[in-house]
Parts: sequence; C-alpha cells; structure tokens
Amino acid sequence: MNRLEVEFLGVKFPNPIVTASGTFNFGREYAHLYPLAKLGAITTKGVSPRPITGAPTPRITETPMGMLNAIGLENKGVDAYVADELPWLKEQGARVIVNVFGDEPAHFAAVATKVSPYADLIEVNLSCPNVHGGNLPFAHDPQAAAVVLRAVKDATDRPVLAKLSPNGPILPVAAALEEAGVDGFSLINTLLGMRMDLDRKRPVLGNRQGGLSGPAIKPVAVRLVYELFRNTDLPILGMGGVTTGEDALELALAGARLVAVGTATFADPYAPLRIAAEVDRLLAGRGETWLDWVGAAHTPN
Amino acid sequence: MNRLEVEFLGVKFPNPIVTASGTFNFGREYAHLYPLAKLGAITTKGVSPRPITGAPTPRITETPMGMLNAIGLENKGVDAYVADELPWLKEQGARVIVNVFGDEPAHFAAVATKVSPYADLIEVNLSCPNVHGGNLPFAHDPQAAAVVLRAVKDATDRPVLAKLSPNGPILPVAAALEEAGVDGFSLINTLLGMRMDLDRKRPVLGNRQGGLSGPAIKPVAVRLVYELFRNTDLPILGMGGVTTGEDALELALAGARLVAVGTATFADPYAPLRIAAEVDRLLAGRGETWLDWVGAAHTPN
Amino acid sequence: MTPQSLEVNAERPRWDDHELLLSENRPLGPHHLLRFEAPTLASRFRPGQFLNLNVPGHVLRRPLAVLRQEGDDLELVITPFGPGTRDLVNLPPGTRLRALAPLGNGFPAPEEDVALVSGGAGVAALLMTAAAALKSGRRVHVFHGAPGDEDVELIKASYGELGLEVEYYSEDGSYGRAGLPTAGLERLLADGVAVGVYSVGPYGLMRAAALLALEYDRPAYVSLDVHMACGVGACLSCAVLTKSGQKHACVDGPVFAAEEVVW
Amino acid sequence: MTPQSLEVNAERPRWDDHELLLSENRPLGPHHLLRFEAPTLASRFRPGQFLNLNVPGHVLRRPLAVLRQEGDDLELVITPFGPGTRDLVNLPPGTRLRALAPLGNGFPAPEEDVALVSGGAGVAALLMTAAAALKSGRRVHVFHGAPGDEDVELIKASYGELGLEVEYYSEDGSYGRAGLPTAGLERLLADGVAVGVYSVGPYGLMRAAALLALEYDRPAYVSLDVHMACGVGACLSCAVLTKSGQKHACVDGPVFAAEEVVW
Ligand SMILES: Cc1cc2nc3c(=O)[nH]c(=O)nc-3n(C[C@H](O)[C@H](O)[C@H](O)COP(=O)(O)OP(=O)(O)OC[C@H]3O[C@@H](n4cnc5c(N)ncnc54)[C@H](O)[C@@H]3O)c2cc1C
Ligand SMILES: Cc1cc2nc3c(=O)[nH]c(=O)nc-3n(C[C@H](O)[C@H](O)[C@H](O)COP(=O)(O)OP(=O)(O)OC[C@H]3O[C@@H](n4cnc5c(N)ncnc54)[C@H](O)[C@@H]3O)c2cc1C
Ligand SMILES: Cc1cc2nc3c(=O)[nH]c(=O)nc-3n(C[C@H](O)[C@H](O)[C@H](O)COP(=O)(O)O)c2cc1C
Ligand SMILES: Cc1cc2nc3c(=O)[nH]c(=O)nc-3n(C[C@H](O)[C@H](O)[C@H](O)COP(=O)(O)O)c2cc1C
Ligand code: FES
Ligand code: FES
Repeated sequence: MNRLEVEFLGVKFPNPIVTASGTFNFGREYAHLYPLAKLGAITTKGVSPRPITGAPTPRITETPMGMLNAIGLENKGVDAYVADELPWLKEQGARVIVNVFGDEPAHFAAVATKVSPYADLIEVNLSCPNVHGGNLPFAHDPQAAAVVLRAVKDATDRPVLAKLSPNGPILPVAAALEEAGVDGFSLINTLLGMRMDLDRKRPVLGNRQGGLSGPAIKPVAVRLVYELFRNTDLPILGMGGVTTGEDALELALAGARLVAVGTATFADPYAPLRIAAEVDRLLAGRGETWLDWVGAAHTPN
Repeated sequence: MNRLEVEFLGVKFPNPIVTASGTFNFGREYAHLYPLAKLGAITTKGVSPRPITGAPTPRITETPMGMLNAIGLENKGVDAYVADELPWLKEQGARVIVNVFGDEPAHFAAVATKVSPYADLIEVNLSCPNVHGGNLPFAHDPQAAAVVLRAVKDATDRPVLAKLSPNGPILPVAAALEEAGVDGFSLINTLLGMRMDLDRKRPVLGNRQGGLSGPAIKPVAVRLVYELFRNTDLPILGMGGVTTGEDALELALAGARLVAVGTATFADPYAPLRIAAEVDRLLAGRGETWLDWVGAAHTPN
Repeated sequence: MTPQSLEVNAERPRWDDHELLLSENRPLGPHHLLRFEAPTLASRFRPGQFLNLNVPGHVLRRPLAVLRQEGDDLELVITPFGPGTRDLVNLPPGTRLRALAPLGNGFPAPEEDVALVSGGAGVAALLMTAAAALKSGRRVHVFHGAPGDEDVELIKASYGELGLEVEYYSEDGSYGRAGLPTAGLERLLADGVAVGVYSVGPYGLMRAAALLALEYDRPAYVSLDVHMACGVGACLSCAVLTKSGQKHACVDGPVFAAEEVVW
Repeated sequence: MTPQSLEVNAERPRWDDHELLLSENRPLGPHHLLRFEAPTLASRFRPGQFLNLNVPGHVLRRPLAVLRQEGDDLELVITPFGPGTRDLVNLPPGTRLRALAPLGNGFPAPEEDVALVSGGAGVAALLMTAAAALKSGRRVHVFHGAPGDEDVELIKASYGELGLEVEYYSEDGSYGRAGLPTAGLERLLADGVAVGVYSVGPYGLMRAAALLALEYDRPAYVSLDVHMACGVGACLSCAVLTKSGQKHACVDGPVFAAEEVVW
C-alpha cells in the first residue's frame, strides 16, 4: 500500500512532497544525488518571458531560523528553459510544476503557453510587482490578480495554481481568483523582511529588503493554509519552513494536499525525500494515509 | 557621558530599552531582581475598561525561534490597576508606558483618562478586534483607527503612541493616525500564526491561532520600522524579536528611537538591562551614542 | 485575576536566575535522569516546587519538577516529548544551563499518612513529599501507573531509593497489576485508611485520583501541568479555573487542592 | 545566465553530502583551526575548492575553503564573524557536522613561479596551491597582510609548515613591514619576476593585487567571497558580474581570472 500517493487536480503524485520554486532551479544540480522522479514533483525556478539578470549582491542572508533572499527573479527567460531544461526534466520522469511570472497579464500567458507541453501544473507567481499598477504586487490587488489568472487560463490546458503572498490579506485575492477560474492555490510565498549590517550601517541585502523563508515562518504558513482551507474547496499546495515530516503533517492538518520544501533543501539536498520518508514512517506507525490528514484539523473531533 | 540617554516625546529615558506590553505585567514580578527605575521604561500589560478572563489554555506554545501566544487580553480592568499597581509602579521611580485598549473608541478614551496620572506615555493597542466593525482589528481599518486615536488624544494630556500590527499594510493606517494627531508609533505587534498538535490533530492553542513573537519575526520588524521611518517624522518605538544589543542596534538603524524587549524577557528576566549594557559596550567601542544610530541606515553614506 | 503579587504572599521564596552544570545524564527507560551541580540553589526547593530551565536554541524555558536535592546536587526526570525536551535529554555532561528557581507553591506538608498516585515523570514532583512524609514518621502508600513496563527503572531510581514499595499498574498487564493505579487508591480508601492523597501525572489520572479522594472525603492535592512561558506570574499564560476564580499555575500553583479545581 | 550545468562541465567532481567528525579545534590568534576526520572526502579537494558546512541551529550552511587535506584529515581556518562562524569556532571536538563537498572550480595548477597575496583566513584557500607549486619545483613568494600582528600564528601554522618565508605586512606597523602586502607584490613585479599571481583576502586586497598583475601583464586569479545559500548552483544567490556575463561563484567560481572580473 502506498500511504503517500495523492492525486491533485488530476495529476498523480507518488508522494505529496515537492520542491519549492526558486530553491531547486530546474533540478539538474541535484540529479546526480537521486532520480528526480522519486520526488513528489519539482517546482521550477520562476520563468519570465525574457532573461532577467536579477538583484545586486548580497542576495541572501541568514536570520534566526530563517533566511532572507532578494534574488531579483534572475532567470534565463522562457525560451532558454524550453530549449535546454524542461525537455530534459520531463525525460527524467519527474512531475513538473512550472512557476511563471511576468510584468503584465499577456506576459504571464505567453510563458504559460510555451511551458505547457512540459508542465503537469502551472504555478502563477503573483508576488512580482505589477508595473502598470503602481508596482503593487498582483498578489495584493484582487482585480489585477484575476486578470492575470484569466489570461493564463486561456493560454494553457494545464491546471493552474495561483501562488499567494502573506504580505497582505489573502482571502479577498483568493476569492477573486476563484471567480476567475483558478484551479488551486499555493502558499505561502516569502514574508518581506530586512537585516541590517552593523559595520556598514546599511541593510545587508543589495536590494535592501528580501523575502523571509524557513522554519521562522512556518507558524504563519500553517495559519494561512488553515484560513484559506476554510474558505475554499479548491486544493492547496502548502509551504513555508517545512524541514521535517512533522512540519509537513502540520500543513496537511491545516489543509495542504501537497507540501513544498524550499529553504530546507539548501542545508540538506536530500530534504524532500527525507521528509517524505519521515511522513511515511509517522503514518505507518498509526496505520493511516496522507489523505487521512489533509484538512483533518477542521473536521469535528 | 551617558551614551544611551534619549528623549522621546518630551520624556527623558536613561536608556532606550523598554519592556514590551504583556511580557512584564506591571513589573512587580521582577522588582526583587533589580530596581525597575534602571529600565528605560516599563510598558504595562494591556489595560481595558473592565476585567477580561482571557482565552482557553494552552495559551502559549513554542515555534522555531519564536513563540505563539493567545492570552486573550486577560487583565484585571483599569480600576484594579489604578488602585493596586500603577501608583506602586510610579513609586519605584520607573518611567511608565501604559498600554490601553477597548472595544470601542469611548472605552479606549475612558481607560486613557484613568491611567494618565501614572503614565509617561500612552500606547494604544490597535490590534484588538473592532466589535462594531465586523471584528476587523482597528489596526487594519485606517478610519476606525483614526477615530480611536482622536478619542484617546481628547482624553489625555500625555503623548500618545499608536501600536501597529504587521498583519496588514501599515502605511495607510499610519497616515490616517498622523492626520488624527498621533504623537508617535510603536511596532510591531505579533504576526498571526498557528501550530498543530499532531497527537490531537488540532491547533495547539486553545484559541487556535495566536500571535508570533521572538527572534523569528525580527526581520519583519526591521523592515516595517524602516518603511515607516521613511514615511513619517514622528518618533518610533520599535520591537520584535530583540534579544541582544546587536538586535537593538538593527532596529535603531532602521529608525527606532526606543526599542522594546518582550519575548526575550521570558527566557532571561534580566534581558532588558543586559541588552542596554550590550548596546552601551558596542557604542563605547566606536565612540558613538545611541542617537548616532537612530535612522542611520537612511542617511547617505 | 492576575497572580497574587509577591507582596501578598510573603513566605514565597524569592526566585532568581541560577546557573546549573549538568554532571550526569542517564536514561531510565524512556525517561532521562539529569543531575546538576547547582550550588546557589542548595536546599532551596520545597516538595512540589519547580524550576524553569533554558534549552539552548529555544526561545522559551521549560518548567520541570525537582526530583531530589542533596547539597549542591539537584536531579530532574525528563520525558522527551516535543522539540525542547528532546534536545534536553541529548545534552552532554558539562553543559551549563540556567534556571529560574525556585518556582511555585509546592505541596503542603503531610499531616497524616499519605497515598501517592503517579504516572510517568509525575514521580519527580512527588518524591520530595514522600521523603518528607517518611521523615516525619508517616506511612507512604505508592500507586504508580504506566502503559506498560517502561517505568520500572524510574520507580527503582526514585521511590526505590527511599525503600518504598510501589504498587505498579500497567494498562497492558505487562508488569505489576493490570489496570490503573486509581484501583489501588480506591481499595485503600474503601478500606477506610486515613491518608492525604497526592497525585501527579496525566490529567485524567490526577482527575480520577482527586475525585476518588473527594468521594471518600480525604484531602487531596494535584500538580497541574499547564503550558508556561515566564514561570513567574508575568505573562498570564498558565491560567487555571478554580472555584475561587481564575488562578495562575506558576505562582498560585502548580499545586492545587482537589476541591479547589474545576475538574 | 544560470550556472553551467554539470553535463556541460563534466570534469567537475560530483559533490555529495558528507559527514565530518570534529577532532580538534584550536585558536590561532583571532582565527580557529578546525581539524576533522572526513574519510569519505579523502583526497577529493583540488586547491581553492570549498565545502558548505552545516552549523547546528542555523538554517544555512557556511562556505569555507579547505586549508589542508591529508588522508582522512581535513583542516579549515575559520574567522568568527557573524552568528554562524561564532558558533562554529565554539564547537567541542566530537561534534559531527555535515558538508556538501567538494564544491567550486578551484585554482588552475601553476605553470610558472607564483606570488601569493593573502589577507586573514584567505590563507586557507591558497595553501594547497602553495604546496602544489612547491611540489612541482616552482618558487613561491608569499605576501600576507593584516591590520596588526594578529595573523602571526596563522602564518606559522600554514605557510610556515611548508617551510615558506612570508613577507608580512601590518597596517599599523606592529609586525613585519608597515603597509599593505601589495607593496611586496608590486616590488616583485617591477623587478620583472615572472610569476602567476594568486590572491585571496578582503575584496580591496584582491582587487589591488589583480589590477597590479594586469598592469604588469601577469596572469592572476582570485577567489571571490560571495554570500551563498545552496553552494551548488541552484539558488542563484552568488551572482558575479564578469566580462562574459553574469556567473555564479559557487559553480563557475569561486576562482576567477583577474581579467574576467568586472572590478
Ligand atoms: C510545574 C510543571 C512541572 C513539570 N515537571 C516535569 C517533569 O518533572 N518532567 C517532565 O518530563 N515534564 C515535566 N513537565 C512537563 C514539561 O514542562 C513539558 O513536557 C515540556 O515543557 C514540553 O516541552 P517540549 O519542548 O518537549 O514540547 P513543546 O510542545 O514543543 O513545548 C512548547 C512549549 O509548550 C510548553 N509545554 C508543552 N507541553 C507542556 C506541558 N505538558 N506542560 C507545560 N508546558 C508545556 C513548553 O514549556 C514550551 O514552552 C512539567 C510541567 C509543569 C508545568
Ligand atoms: C568560497 C568561500 C570560501 C570561504 N572560505 C573561508 C575560510 O576559509 N575561512 C573563513 O573564515 N571564511 C571563509 N569564507 C567566508 C565565510 O563563508 C563567511 O565569513 C561566513 O559565511 C559568515 O557567516 P556568519 O554566520 O559568521 O555571518 P552572517 O553574516 O550571519 O552569515 C549570514 C549568511 O550570509 C553568508 N555570508 C556572510 N558573510 C559572508 C561572506 N563573507 N562570504 C560568504 N557568505 C557570507 C553566510 O554564509 C550566511 O549564509 C569563505 C566564503 C566563500 C564564499
Ligand atoms: C532563494 C529563493 C528563491 C525563490 N524564488 C522563487 C521564485 O522564483 N518564485 C516563487 O514563486 N517563489 C520563490 N521563492 C519562494 C519559495 O518558493 C517558497 O514559497 C518560500 O521560500 C517558502 O518556503 P520555504 O520556507 O520552505 O523556503 C524563493 C525562495 C527562496 C528561498
Ligand atoms: C505573552 C505576550 C503577551 C502580549 N500582550 C500584549 C498586550 O497586552 N498588548 C500589546 O499591545 N502587545 C502585547 N504583546 C505583544 C508585545 O508587546 C510585542 O509587540 C511583541 O511580542 C513583539 O516583541 P517581542 O518579539 O520582543 O516579544 C504580547 C506579547 C506576548 C508574547
Ligand atoms: S504567568 Fe504563569 S507562566 Fe507566565
Ligand atoms: S547558486 Fe551559488 S550559492 Fe546557490
């Protein structure tokens, strides 16, 4: 019996633990350690219409049980990934969630169309700034987010997840996206944060502020997944600070059907597989399956 | 020379490190360890018009480098504190910041009037739910927050700080408060979070969700103080995860003129004094004063 | 209500932050016995009091009962449960920790013979009461319960050292008598033996022991296990509902009279 | 550009996650020399490569050069800087850590005599190059700089063990010559000595050494110190602007030819 198997928007995942966007690139760096097909899925680095150089360094710094990153969305652009990386990744037998973004709705759509042949799911990163909307991120503007979502839905036949940001209220955005036809949600993206360099009396990061990830934000992730689950019937890919099997089960209880592991992979490249094995062991000890846990904190005792 | 001395809204503080509301009660529990007058100031537990029993237990739980609390605003009510605690506290020679809240503007005002004789500053906790405004906290409704603030300003001759919440955008609220005549800001209150109990398949806390505090949230605090400082000329009392003198200096660089220490006091009751001493040592090594650091990350290099 | 202030309860010993040096850490079945050198705390603990111990890498301290104190030595029994206690039982001797201590009210001194009803590490909170009762010539009846035989070593290293005989109950019948230790207590009370009842263990066990004692009109005391942050009355996290209003376990407890608790 | 994939750069040794046992930890002035048993990494490092070492209680690993490797033993020099390196230099022998290794491209083998220009723990990244150069019969000129005399022990425990003479420069004149080590390099180059220049230390030092080498038309290599998260090319945090576009220090570096870097 496979306790971990889970279906999500019509796609079968051998286990619910996937990599988080931006923390596993396109998988090539880790492919010599284990077959990528053993992962629940790989979420790719965010892909934009054209190459982006990214932010000035330092791009990362550590904080108590967390890290800040300001990579600045560096990527080679969709054409390079469609040429070099995505076909290779599908050949590995991996399930692939392609993370896409742009600076206006048509750009999101163009990327989605090009990556669709290689994508099991499309994840739309709404945390990027809306250049025509006063640079407020799409994620905090329900109407702008809905327009992006509709454009992406029209551009692909793959199920589309909207990735929500914890830096503003999520429920109004989620409602607008649901109305616009989104298939599911992923959350949380990073919390905005900052660290100061006492020697230079300046922010450490080249970009001044960055996104906080890692165990420090896990309680925020559990809460937001829990709140979203009470307000939607669509499936949820949860993430934020997951480092152990117990963390993954916390997110499952809150309502996550799939769980992504990001920051933990930097300290332990085997983390996604280790966490899946830990979950399997915890479930085996109770004779339960993953699906017995998804959203279970909401059911009457 | 006293490197740490700082004036804040007309009040002189021997050092900039104060206790955070709700983490030091009214000081009595710690008064046998050191004279309370040695602290920069004491911020009291939140005071409401009538006694509040608080939330069901468990009321606290730990998270990675943080903790969640859902005390539920337990307090004896303003009359008991004015009778038993505040006169005693002033007798100790301590500077006192009284944290006040209510469920409507007139209640905030009534508390402010009663505590004013014992308060050097009044701190208005806007994170409590607005019972007549759909339970959205005042902190996330600029107009409701402004009404509270005006009521409190009319009810006291003491300088009034508005305590901001990181669970929604702060700049619109800060602008409305400034318009309403607030004298300064304090931030951040806790981030909403949740932890699951895997045995019970339920949230750990009796109240399900709670407020995240401690080192985990420090990067969020530094960022929000930094952003607020760029948008206001009013003085800022910064807090969030401060555990060392270096942490206090990070908040100073971002723009905090006073710094509160909360969660750190649970693990080390001497924390506020230790942190002030650490700051003093770091400043002494550079021949600088606290005021050289306040907002220094914003000045051209 | 906020906790009674120190002024009001003058006989409560003043706590401070003390340094402890871990000198020994040995497993007792699933539990661990940690021995510390704590010279500044010598003879400071009354039976049933506790300390709030820091754990490196953790934001909060952990409340723990004191099993035994002899001169500078102080012993704790810790059952690994969550991240903090798991880290504590893995610390190597030589580690320096800090503890807020002594904390809490402790058990009242026994005025007659006593019956102890314990489960798991609850033994730690009861052993000093057992020793005090023996010293003042009282008889001590001990009923201990566990899921199986896992507490045998713990019993030997605690009650055993005092020469006490323990009526051991295992739920699965693998050691001692099958069933719950309240069965032993009930027999004793039904026999009309006049004892004060002291119980520390899982909530259900303490509740059952307390209700039995009340039924037989015997005085009973329990030590309530409430999540704590500060341990000293400042954070109001450890609320306990009693018949005389809301109290706080760290300063008004952790010991409560059975008839005071709203069960 | 994203880092070159492993496929493209086949001669890069495949890294994995290895266990290291700390066997010795001794101060060298303000620095610490940490010696590990790392049998699974025996002979795996080329000069200038690094590892990404975990620090208990920290979310990210820390990139560190390998000072020396002999059989199963591996040595690092660590200068306490922020929270992570401060914790590392306080670890007791017996601690087990994990490291992603071997990482990075390393220095090219010297094709002529070499001049080493180092500052602080930069010595660690250069020592294996010094040993290789000596072994292949090259002459090795060493210029080391520090604010004062604090690096004397470090120099002895590194270059000293190879029998190398070090021209030591202190900014405050308290030891060796007063001034910067680039003064020594400039003298050497001005004398027309044909050396390859290798520099590791603070950015300003590497930049000065690199610009001098370019001015005298000598090949030069530096190891750039960029904040890293993954260490293996996945997170894109370690961007370096070069004349042939953006590279990533963990896989395309940390060693770069002086003329490639946009200084
Ligand atoms: C007065 C008192 C005496 C105690 N004596 C002992 C003893 O002698 N031996 C022993 O093994 N245990 C004892 N406990 C229980 C012990 O404090 C908890 O098992 C421990 O705090 C759990 O921490 P954790 O990190 O393992 O779990 P976590 O759940 O990760 O702890 C998170 C937070 O919740 C608090 N918490 C969690 N469970 C409890 C609990 N059951 N009681 C109180 N706080 C809790 C912790 O203190 C911590 O702040 C005592 C508790 C109290 C209140
Ligand atoms: C290839 C390479 C080799 C190195 N070799 C050595 C060596 O042999 N000895 C030595 O003492 N130091 C070396 N360093 C520098 C060392 O990695 C940093 O001093 C260390 O990471 C700082 O961590 P921290 O916790 O003390 O500081 P923090 O500022 O708290 O670190 C926070 C984060 O920023 C990163 N970071 C901070 N400063 C640096 C830096 N200067 N370089 C890279 N990342 C940084 C850390 O890795 C960590 O992820 C090397 C760096 C690189 C890139
Ligand atoms: C270095 C880094 C780069 C990231 N890049 C992206 C990205 O390109 N697109 C995106 O949607 N999220 C990105 N994220 C966010 C993660 O996918 C994830 O939402 C977040 O880190 C929380 O999970 P974690 O705590 O497990 O890392 C990035 C995170 C990190 C740490
Ligand atoms: C147990 C606890 C109780 C608190 N009670 C209050 C309160 O009554 N009023 C208030 O404004 N803030 C309250 N806070 C928030 C703190 O004052 C502070 O804003 C927050 O904890 C961040 O600081 P820290 O990380 O240093 O604890 C409380 C925090 C904790 C941990
Ligand atoms: S008031 Fe009891 S633990 Fe803080
Ligand atoms: S890509 Fe270089 S450190 Fe991650």
